[in-house]
Amino acid sequence: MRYSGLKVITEGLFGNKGWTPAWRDPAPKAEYDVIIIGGGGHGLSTAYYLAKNHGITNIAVLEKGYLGSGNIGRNTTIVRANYFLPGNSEFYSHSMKLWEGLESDLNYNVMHSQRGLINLFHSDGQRDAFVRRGNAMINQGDDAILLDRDGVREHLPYLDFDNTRFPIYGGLLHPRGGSARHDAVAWGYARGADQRGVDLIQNCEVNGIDIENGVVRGVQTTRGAIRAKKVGIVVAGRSSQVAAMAGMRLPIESHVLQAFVTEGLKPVINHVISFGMGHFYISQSDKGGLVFGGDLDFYASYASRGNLPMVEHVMEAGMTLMPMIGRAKVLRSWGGIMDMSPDGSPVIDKTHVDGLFIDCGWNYGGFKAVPASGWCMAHLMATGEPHEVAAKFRLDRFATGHLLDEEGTGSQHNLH
Amino acid sequence: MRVDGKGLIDRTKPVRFRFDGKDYAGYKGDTLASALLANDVRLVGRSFKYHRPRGVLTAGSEEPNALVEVLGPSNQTPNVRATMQEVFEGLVAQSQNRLGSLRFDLLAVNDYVSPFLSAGFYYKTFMWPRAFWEGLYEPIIRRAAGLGSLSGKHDEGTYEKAFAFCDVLVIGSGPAGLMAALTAGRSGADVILAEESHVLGGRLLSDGGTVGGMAAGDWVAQVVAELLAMPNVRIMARTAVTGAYDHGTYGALERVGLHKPARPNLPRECFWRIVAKHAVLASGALERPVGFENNDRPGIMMASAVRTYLNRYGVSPGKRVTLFANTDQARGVARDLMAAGVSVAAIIDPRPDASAVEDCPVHVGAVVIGSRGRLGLSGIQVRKGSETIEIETDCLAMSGGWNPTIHLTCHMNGRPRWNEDLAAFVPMEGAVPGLVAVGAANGSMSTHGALVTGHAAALNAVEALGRKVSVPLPEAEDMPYRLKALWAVEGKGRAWLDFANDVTTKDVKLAAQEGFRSVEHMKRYTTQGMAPDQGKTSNVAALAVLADATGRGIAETGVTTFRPPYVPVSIAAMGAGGRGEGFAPQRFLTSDQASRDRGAPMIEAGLWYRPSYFPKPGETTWREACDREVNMVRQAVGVADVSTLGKIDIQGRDAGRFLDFVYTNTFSTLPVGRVRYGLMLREDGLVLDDGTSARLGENHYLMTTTTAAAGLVMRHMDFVHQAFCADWQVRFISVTESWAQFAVAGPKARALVNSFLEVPVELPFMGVAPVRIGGVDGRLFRISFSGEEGYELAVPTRYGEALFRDLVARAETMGGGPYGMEALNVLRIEKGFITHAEIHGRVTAHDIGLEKMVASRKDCIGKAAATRPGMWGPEREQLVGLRAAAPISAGAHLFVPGTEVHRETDQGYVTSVGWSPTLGAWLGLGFLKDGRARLGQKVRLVDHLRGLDVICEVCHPVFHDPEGEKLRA
Amino acid sequence: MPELIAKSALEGRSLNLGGVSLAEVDVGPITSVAVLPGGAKTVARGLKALGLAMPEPNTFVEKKGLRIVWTGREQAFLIGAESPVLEGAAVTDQSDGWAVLSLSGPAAADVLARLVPMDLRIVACPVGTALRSQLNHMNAVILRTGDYAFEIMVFRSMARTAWHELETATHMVAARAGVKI
Amino acid sequence: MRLTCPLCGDRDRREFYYYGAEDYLHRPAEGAPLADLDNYLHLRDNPAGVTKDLWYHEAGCSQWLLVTRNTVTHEISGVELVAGRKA
Repeated sequence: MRYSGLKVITEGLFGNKGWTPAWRDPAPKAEYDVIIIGGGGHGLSTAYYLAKNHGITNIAVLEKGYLGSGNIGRNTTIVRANYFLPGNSEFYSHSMKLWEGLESDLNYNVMHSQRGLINLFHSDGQRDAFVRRGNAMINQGDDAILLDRDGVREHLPYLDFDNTRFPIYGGLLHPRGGSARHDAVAWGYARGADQRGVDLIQNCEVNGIDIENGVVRGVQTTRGAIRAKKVGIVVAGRSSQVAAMAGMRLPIESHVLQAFVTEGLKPVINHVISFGMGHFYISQSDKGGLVFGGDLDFYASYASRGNLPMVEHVMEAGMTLMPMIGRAKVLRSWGGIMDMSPDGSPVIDKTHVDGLFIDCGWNYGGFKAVPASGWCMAHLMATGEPHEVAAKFRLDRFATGHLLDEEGTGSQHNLH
Repeated sequence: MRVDGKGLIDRTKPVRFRFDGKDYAGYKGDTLASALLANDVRLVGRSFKYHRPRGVLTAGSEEPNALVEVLGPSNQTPNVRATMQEVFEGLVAQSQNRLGSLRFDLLAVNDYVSPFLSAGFYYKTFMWPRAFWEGLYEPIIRRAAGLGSLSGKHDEGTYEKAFAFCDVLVIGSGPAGLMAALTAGRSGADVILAEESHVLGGRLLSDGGTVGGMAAGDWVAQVVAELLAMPNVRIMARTAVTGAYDHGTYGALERVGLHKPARPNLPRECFWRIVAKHAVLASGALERPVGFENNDRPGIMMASAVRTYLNRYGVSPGKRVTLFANTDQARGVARDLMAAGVSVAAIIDPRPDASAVEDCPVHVGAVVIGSRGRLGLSGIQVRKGSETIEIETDCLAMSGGWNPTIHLTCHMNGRPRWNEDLAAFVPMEGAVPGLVAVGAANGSMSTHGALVTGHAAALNAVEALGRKVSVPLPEAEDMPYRLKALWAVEGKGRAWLDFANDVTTKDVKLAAQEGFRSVEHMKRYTTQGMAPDQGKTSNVAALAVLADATGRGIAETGVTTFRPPYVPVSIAAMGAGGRGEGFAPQRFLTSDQASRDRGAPMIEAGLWYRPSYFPKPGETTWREACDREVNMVRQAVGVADVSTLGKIDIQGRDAGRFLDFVYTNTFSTLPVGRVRYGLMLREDGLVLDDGTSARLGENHYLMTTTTAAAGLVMRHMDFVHQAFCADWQVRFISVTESWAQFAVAGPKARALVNSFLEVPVELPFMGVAPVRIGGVDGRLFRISFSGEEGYELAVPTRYGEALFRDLVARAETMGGGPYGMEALNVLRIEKGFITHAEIHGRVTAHDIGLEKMVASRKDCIGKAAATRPGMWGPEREQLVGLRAAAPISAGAHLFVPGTEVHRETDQGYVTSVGWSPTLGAWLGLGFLKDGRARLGQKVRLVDHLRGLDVICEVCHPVFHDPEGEKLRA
Repeated sequence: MPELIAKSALEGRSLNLGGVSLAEVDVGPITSVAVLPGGAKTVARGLKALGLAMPEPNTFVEKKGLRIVWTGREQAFLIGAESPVLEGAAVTDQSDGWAVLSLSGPAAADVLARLVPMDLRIVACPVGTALRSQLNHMNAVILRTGDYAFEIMVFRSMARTAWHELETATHMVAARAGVKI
Repeated sequence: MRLTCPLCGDRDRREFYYYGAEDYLHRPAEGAPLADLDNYLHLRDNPAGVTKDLWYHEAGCSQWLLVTRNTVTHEISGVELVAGRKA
């Protein structure tokens, strides 16, 4: 059924009895052409684009919990294309273009709004690094504007320009940066894939990958064995566990990243703002909560929860940057499982097993990558060749030294 | 209305406060909610989506409705629970989330179009035309959304954070908590008793009854008095324990000054980090509403809240009260009201076998099916069998039973267990190591049950601490908790679950209908439990309705995840100390004041402050000062404070061998009295840092690192030492802070330096020697970052300021003077020296032309990784110099002249630039694909952000004195 | 060449408020003694001459105005007098690297509870304790020198921040004491 | 979160710096194949369960610690000095 304002009116007049399920809840068949392990943002978008771009619809997406129960279910919802290294900049630029057509493509309001993202800098050195980034964005065909101190003050008058430890020198404005409603992205892609015949199988945990002489045959699950010619591992924080089922050891370390939301407030913050001197970024959701986060807790963890030292650091960063949020109260804090890679960039590649593909290493930037990751993983699984915008996301690049290290902090997984 | 002879308030201390522009009076000990109810004010807010009228529902922090803005001289706090805000003289509060007045909220129109605003409607519309989302729909939604408002001004309040440690942390001071604290306290253990409210006693203050043969209130007072007298017990009132974290760490928020006018230095709030060996959760239980059509009108309240307002605050929320409850315990509310002379219209009990002993109408096996009164309850409809009864009433006290307050036990992914008898979720034992739930929080609903379990938990903790104690158990009521679960009364109208976010039972069923069958899907699709109260009173009923709609049991449906904080915590409290300059320590040079005296702007360099330039009268731009300072160093002599560079003192027979292992080049062969430039890699083969190391003695080196990497290098060296060569004869320690060090550079540098030495010394380039300066032992290095003949003079830090002032004064007599970071930067660019602008973490020795420094015959950190194929070859960008007549900029990208400017044609980028008065040209350092093979070529520098498009000449990075004659003069 | 005048980090600043006194202290020379592998015996002999020995972790010992403070694995700070040459150890002058503040009074432990993630009450932190921990965001060595007295060693360049943190906490503790919550 | 440093005792996590997994202790010998280097720097077991990783007591005794820890429950079952372990 097609969603529209008119439909909301007509259904409303008849007690909303007419709405059909957004996706079926089928039992798994014995065999599919393609199995996607992981019903999160990237898994669902991969299935959607396999069906939409490549006409492959005999697909099962296997999700151990409920659809969108992982990182797409809880993140700070930032959508940006402000990467500067070749290999990253074209990928995120492509993702941004897909975001900009997503509502009409999915016929689902993911509430993507581009209210502008501002990266603040606090020294000449930081400014030059952001200028390099901004120029790379423009060279990629995207948008970047250099703001001086007064330019920042025009956009963000409530920041503390007078009494702060690291004075604001200026900011890099990425006008097309913004945010989106994270659950709606998962549900939009799920509905789109389901409508094209993809089976979304919830409460179905994969606990084995069947391989015969180097070729993938299917998977073992808590709801029985399922055969397939091609299998995609798209499980973010759990990548190491699932890859181990195929005898693979990944360059991944899973870390907890905390994020916070305040009680609902009347609009005070219209942009996405990123503080340069202490990892801190914030935006305000349409419902009125300030959604913000900061650094990892920095120790490997699958606990989906963090500890107080980093909570306090994030709050202190908020208070030194924008003390006006002091009386806003944190309503809820949560933690996700970030699949950190040794250069901070992802992996979308084949594996040593024929027919087995892997999409992982999204660190804490996976949300904005959902559309392009699905697009490129679908292209790779359908054609066997990497999509040009994701060609550098090779699994072996760490061994060969072709790194994509935006932070420049080297092979330590938790520094990206 | 106020009821005489009841309540724990202080009727001798009236308190004036203002709400929505109107003045009222309450008493000390009142909350804003109790004081408003005493003044018959029932309408206090508006719901989030349909802006339905909202009144006080509860008497605690679980309140979903009575959220107000408290205005202060320096800040405004939104979403304050009126049920927790104590009144004080001059308190000013106002209702929030309304367009117009509270009584005439224009946004209430949403309620009339609610069929079109059902759960998740916004996912299905607002998609056409595309520009309208950001242009029209979203702005309207954002303005209508949100609840309270921030003032937008900087929060000037005072806040603090603190640490506390104890053997036993008792959370909650009801019967279970007091018993646990008393037992642990008497054992001599180190106890903290935290109580969220401003008075101790919990529900004993509301339910009355007797404990240990005396009135409950008297027993509370007696226990509290004993606890106060124990030196080993700390009582923390107004302190909510907000989160359980690893290894016995708890977060807690203390309201220190929020209940009194602002006072200098008195914190408004304190965020505590409490470390407890054992913790006893005595947080009681939260009463839950019953769903029926229009069950959300102001005047419809929780039964226990009505009893609390009567017995703790001497207030009856209504003149003619009706009770609708499915437990025997709730009958006490009606009895207390009648005893206080308040008219009870009826008791409605859905249990067919319920008793009917009270002397007021009791309708057994009956349910409330509707209510009247737009801005406040005026009447209800009751269905008993086929009969419908109308009842005039202005206050309905309702109870659907109790949910144990298990939140803290679920903060570490522990899932609670469904208890069918209690029709409630109870904690899973051991879900949080060291935390034991007792009393109603664990499903022991009677006072006796609370005392027994509180006592038992404390005994376990005391024994685990190796102590002994015996504390007799006072007797108390042990009424069985017999209830018939009633989540929502059947009916076609809208029955409200989440009063704050306007979620009805219909919305939950719609979620199930549309495939959102998981409890997490339902929560997100309907926003059930996502309001400020986090569904404390409504989540269980909502998942019961979902369970029914999806044909599953409640246990199978399960709960959503409980997350800290238990109650919301202000960012100012958790961020205390971060405001302004408190965010990070400040590190000052000894020359700081002297530089500021000369008008030098001080700029941040890591945590340090360093002078940018030293303006002379008549100079208006930093460039004028910078050019002058560069010329001054090239032509006379300049003095700069370089104390911020990291200095590490390394001693032992294996000191040289250790340096060979961390540096690419060799130091074990460095003669005593000499200095050598070193390149340090990370283990992944990329450059970590560079700097000079001096050999002061046979087994004594002094390493210098960059300012930025000082801490990084120290930590890296500790790892290499302890992981790979712990048994070597080498120890090292930072001496960065022990020495003040000043660069003296320029043709007259030697003369200036010698004038300070008691015995002038002839140092070769890259030499070091101990010297005596003004009666003090110092060190003299002959090293140069400017390319001129240069020295660095080091004295113990206590003499730094004196030496700097003397050096500068004397330099000025020789046509020289101080120079700042800007000039230092130009000088080093002219000389092609790199900083972290160049070694930015993605750069190899090969990239910066120093591959020859990687000694072949020894291993070192990073050597192997640097041989990986991707780390070599023409594809990589190499360090080059850039020279142009017109201004150029750092961060610009480089292209072949005439080619189109796009990512695919990008040839590199610029890292440092400066106008060189020495060469009369703009100079830059940058990285260019296969750069060293392209010296002499032209390259197009494009900076879109600054509008620059300049043709530059690619040249060798060392522009000035490439042969280094000046250095070695 | 005239004498170079010495200046301490806080130029002898002091504060008295709410029964708490805070002051910069001149503790004299500070020398780091780090035992090289196998050097323990020779170092012990060297220290014996001063009537001292390498301290146990988290402790300091004071004899005739000379104090030896545990500061790490087989490492200690000799404070109060110039260090003799000590075979078997790396000996490094640290005198100018540290600023030392004394904090005393009944509420001293409460003040530090705002800044140090440690239990500094007398039972958990008796006289003679030496803790390497944090004073808010900076590293510090905290010595329990008396029933109601501490000495706090911080990096000299951060002395002003240390002073500001301690002064602010002292004001807040005093403000709390002045009012019945 | 708290760690018990073998020298300094029980301390809040904020005093420590986290580097990564124990793999960083097994540095390949000079001349080892690049695959060993890939294992040393990048590939990780990354278990959801008990692991051993490297912490530095930055605000305390500056010792590197090998911590045996559960990445799901955060329970810590062992802490030893890196410098103290047998080579």
